[in-house]
Amino acid sequence: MENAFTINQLNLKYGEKKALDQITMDIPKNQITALIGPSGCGKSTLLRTLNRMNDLIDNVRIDGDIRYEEQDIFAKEYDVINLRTKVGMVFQKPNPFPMSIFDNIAYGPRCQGIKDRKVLQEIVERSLINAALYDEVKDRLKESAKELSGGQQQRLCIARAIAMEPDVILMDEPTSALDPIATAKIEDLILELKKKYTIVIVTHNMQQAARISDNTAFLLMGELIEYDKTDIIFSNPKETKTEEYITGRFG
Amino acid sequence: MKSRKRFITDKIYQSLITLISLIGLVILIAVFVFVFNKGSSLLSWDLLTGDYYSTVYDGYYDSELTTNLFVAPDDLDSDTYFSTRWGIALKDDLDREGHDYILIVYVDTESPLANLPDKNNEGEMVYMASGQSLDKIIFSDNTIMLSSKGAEAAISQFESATGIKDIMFTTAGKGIRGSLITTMYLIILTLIVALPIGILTAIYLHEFAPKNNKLVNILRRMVEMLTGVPSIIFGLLGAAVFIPIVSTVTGTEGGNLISGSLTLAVIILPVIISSTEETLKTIPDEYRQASLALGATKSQTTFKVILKSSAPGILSAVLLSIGRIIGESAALIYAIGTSIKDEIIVTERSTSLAVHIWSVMSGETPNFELASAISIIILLVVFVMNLSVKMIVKKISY
Amino acid sequence: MKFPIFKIWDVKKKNRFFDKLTYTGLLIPTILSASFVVLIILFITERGVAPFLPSQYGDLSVNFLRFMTGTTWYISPNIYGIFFIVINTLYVVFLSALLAVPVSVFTALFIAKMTPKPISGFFQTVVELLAAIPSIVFGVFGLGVITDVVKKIATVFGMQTAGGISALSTVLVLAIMIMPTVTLLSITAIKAVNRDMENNSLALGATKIQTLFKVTLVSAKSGIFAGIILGIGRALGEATAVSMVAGNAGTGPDFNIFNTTRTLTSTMLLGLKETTGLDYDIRFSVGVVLIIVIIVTNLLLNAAKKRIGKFS
Amino acid sequence: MKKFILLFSALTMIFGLVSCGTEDTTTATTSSFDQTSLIKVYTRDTTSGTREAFFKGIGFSDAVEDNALLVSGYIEVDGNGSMISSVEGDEYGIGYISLSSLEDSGLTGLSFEGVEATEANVLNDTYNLKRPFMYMTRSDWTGMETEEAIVEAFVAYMSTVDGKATIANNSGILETSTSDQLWDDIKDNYDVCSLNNENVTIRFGGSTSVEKIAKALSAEFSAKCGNFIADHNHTGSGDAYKRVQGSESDGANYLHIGFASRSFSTETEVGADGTYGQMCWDAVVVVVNADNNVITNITAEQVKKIYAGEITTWSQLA
Repeated sequence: MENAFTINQLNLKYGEKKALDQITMDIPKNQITALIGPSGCGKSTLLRTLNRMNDLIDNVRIDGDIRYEEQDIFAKEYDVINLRTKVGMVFQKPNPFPMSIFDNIAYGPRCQGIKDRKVLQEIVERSLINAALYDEVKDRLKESAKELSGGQQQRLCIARAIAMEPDVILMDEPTSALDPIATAKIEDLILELKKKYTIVIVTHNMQQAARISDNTAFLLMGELIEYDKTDIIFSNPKETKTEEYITGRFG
Repeated sequence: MKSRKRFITDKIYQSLITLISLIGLVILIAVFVFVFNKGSSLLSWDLLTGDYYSTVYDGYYDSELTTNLFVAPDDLDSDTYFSTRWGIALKDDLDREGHDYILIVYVDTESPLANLPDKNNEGEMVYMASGQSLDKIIFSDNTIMLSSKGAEAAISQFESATGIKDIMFTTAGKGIRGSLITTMYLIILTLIVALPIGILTAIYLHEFAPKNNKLVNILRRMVEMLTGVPSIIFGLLGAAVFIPIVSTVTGTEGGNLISGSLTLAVIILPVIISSTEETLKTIPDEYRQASLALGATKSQTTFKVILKSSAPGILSAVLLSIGRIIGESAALIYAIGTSIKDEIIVTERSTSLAVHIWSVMSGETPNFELASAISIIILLVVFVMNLSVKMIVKKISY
Repeated sequence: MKFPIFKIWDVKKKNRFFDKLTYTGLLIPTILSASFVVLIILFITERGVAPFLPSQYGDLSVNFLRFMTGTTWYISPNIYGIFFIVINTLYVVFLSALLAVPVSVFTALFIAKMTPKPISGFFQTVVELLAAIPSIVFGVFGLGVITDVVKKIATVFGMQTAGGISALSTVLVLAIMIMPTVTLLSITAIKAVNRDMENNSLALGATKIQTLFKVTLVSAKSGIFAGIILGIGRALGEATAVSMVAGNAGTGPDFNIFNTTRTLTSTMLLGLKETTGLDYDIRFSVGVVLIIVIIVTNLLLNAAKKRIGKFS
Repeated sequence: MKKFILLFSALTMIFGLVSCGTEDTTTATTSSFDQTSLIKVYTRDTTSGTREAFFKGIGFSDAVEDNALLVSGYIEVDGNGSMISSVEGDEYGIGYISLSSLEDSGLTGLSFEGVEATEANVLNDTYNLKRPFMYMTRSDWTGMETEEAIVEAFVAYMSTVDGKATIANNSGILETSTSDQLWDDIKDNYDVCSLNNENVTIRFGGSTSVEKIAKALSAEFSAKCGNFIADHNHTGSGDAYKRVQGSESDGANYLHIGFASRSFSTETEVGADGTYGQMCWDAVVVVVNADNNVITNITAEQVKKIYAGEITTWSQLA
């Protein structure tokens, strides 16, 4: 099986505070990998390291390496913009730009210099269809994205991410701000997307991890405690800490 | 017992504070009452659109006067005098700067004065009409009518006159159109200069500048220092730097619209920078992250997402700046000068509404009416600008 | 299945180039904005020094020592002594602060603590609008209303004024003009006071007014003082309105509030007809002195503020 | 209830303030004039041309620019109009106004050194509280031939019936005679006025006191002389000679014609022959309240002593 990411001995510090400690793991292609753990365990940090969004924070020090498609993403000559076009991201809170639905999705391609209205139209439609949102919004593409419901906004953000034709989509607790019905829709969508994309998802919701992911990694205090097939983690974890967490004894 | 005393002192203090805080309201209303009281009678469309300098008309009348007697219109006031021979009604009045003059109240359409041959351009005509001012007449017997002798004397001279060698009358003048246009030019030119510089500076300081960098901190401090500089000092800057620069480039002399706008641009720069930066602060980081995660570069993120979202803040900066520009006087007295003009050329002298007030107030007899009329305009603009900014700020909620 | 791959490489190069360009491009306006302070100091000083140089004005040139210590100022025959003007300016500004500060602090208390939302909102708007009234309008108001009031006050005290044009009128106009500044900053300072502290005081049996004066104001005093410093800075630099009501006193210092006075700013504006010559350039010297007075006052007041802050 | 009280107190304060501003200052005058009362001295501010003429006329030139020399408790007013209303409302007041506004003022104009203030007495040189309004043109016209011709015509216009009427209309005092010519009679001598002069700027300047007359003259003469542009920059009598023929005549502020509200100095402001002359006279008259029955005549020495504070009560003049 091919890997999308190979993470090796990754350490990350915010100033003096250690956030990730000696993480080593592989993230396989075209599968869903879930990162779970209590708040502050470093799972979001790990996710954001994968497309180098942590660059935006001051005082971050990273050592160890992450290879994406065999290339070291921390290498000096490595093009971070290129990385981010390949590795898309969906955030915890739906965050559409204050523009129309169309402009939101066309934003990424436009930044890459696509100006042809027809091409853009096609990209927007395809992305919306792939994000299972097209039928709901096809008549109001010119309206503000802010007027959509929370679940729709999140699917719009997913559509915006897949408009870039990424290989990987990182999802940072994408359903934590949504109601159960909207959550179910997003989960269906994620399972659908798995066919084309590698997905890494951070989630607080263990049922969600169990339902949708192929692999699950359990992090605690910046350390990777256990990483295995999802059914193994949830049915027969090797570590007691994992078991305690999964059975709800702490966290 | 003690608690009762405390209760009373409490009440006294409370009413004292309430009373004192009314002072602000009282002053605001007093300013309004005063300005409207003095100026509203003068405020009219004519004032806004009229020339400051009067046009002088110079005519004569050497034909036979018909013996027909004109009939005075019914609606003349008691202090208006009518000439039945010439069909004209006159009245003593004060002009917009408070000087005596003879106002032409009515000219009969059949009156010979309504249609006079132009004294200086053969074949052309000059037309006397109501609203003009009558200055001087030399009748055919070389008697002279002077406006300083008043309307009643003028009419009695008219009644005995048979012809006119020279009659001079003028349009009302003292209008503020020129200063109004100058002010608009100033607003536009100033914003054209200051907006890009201010917005870009704010963007650099908030989005791009490395944090905790000494040089950046110094730059920031220098920009902030501009806020504490009094406007008259900016005027000196205009006089010492901008006027010479513009003069060298355009070959003109003295203050002009460009030097004025450049000076104003420096004055409003801190307003624009701080207002833009304030909005940039309110824009959630999620926008920046979402855009970067989509592979946009930092400049794409800034100009396509951030700048768009900060439009309301920039709009309030623009509105506040307009208020500031229209009310600025001390700096402009130096940077553009006090000469009132009708024809506005950007490289020449002219003056803004606020400085127009300064001009009419610093003469030998201050003219409260005109000053108040202009003040009404300025106050209205400033207040509308400030209140809209308040509304915009209320509306921004991310 | 996937869309045609974008011609990513070209665009990338372009994007990166523009990104670099933006970084440097944004530095230029920033440096420009920052440079104006330097320009002001440099060029105004250059012009302001000229009147003292015999090389520029020959026999007319002004003796610097006399300029700094002089107690008379005439445009003709070129007697320029700025000492009394500085004293008059500080005196007038001090008095106006004395008037404005209590009014501002009380108004701020009223708005921030003593009224329900709609009324306090209304009063805050009133104060903000007062702050927005341009100086020239206050000048017209001052000359039309305040001088009349002052004339009457003078009669009550058996004094005469030059038609109301006097130091007192100047003080009143300045007080009105700095009142909004001090009020608005005081409101911010008072609103920032920790509510628990006030509730504690109330719980200990203090009345609301006692709490306001003994707890709220004491905790907010540093912020209020910052407002006062800003207000005094404004007052020192205020020009148009002041020149309209200050009069044109040629000698001083004069501490009688019913006499005419002369401030630094009124000196710079009054009788301004020329744009060349000694009488024009000397106004730049006054400008330099004004800048120095403002900076020194600011430094002193800030030092005072630090001492006040220490005990809170 | 509380709101009503608030509103009410606000309104009373406002009306208090506004009524203060507009209330008439006139106090009811009683018929008996108390001679032992102090004289209330009114003066114009130091920038006033009338003040300059007054103090120079009474031989108190030092006081033109220096209020410190005046009696303590003097009152400064800012215009002819406010001088009139001040002395009108103060029965023990004394002031000075321009002769042209005496007639309508309701004040008593005092004779000066025994001579009544009339236009005739100004012109026959017996009334001495007066000053001449002078003009001076350039002597060096190199490179400005059109301007020279227009200014020459302008000077001629000032002594025509037309020009004199305008000067008189703006309160200049001058003698008219039946031999004065109309502009119509002489305009053929000035060819330049039949041309279109819309692009020619004539620069006027000098005394601010003469500004009103000069502007009135230039405005109407422009209509009669090809619509030249009149640029007025009046900065004081001292600049008239300086900018026309003196040290600044080639500088940026040069003038084509300058005006002075006093005679040119025979030592420092000597213009070339034929380049200067007098336009008219201006007279100042000392005024007292109409109820004042103490004096009708005053001497220069008395006025000076009053303004210097050496004479302080009306009885000292009786």
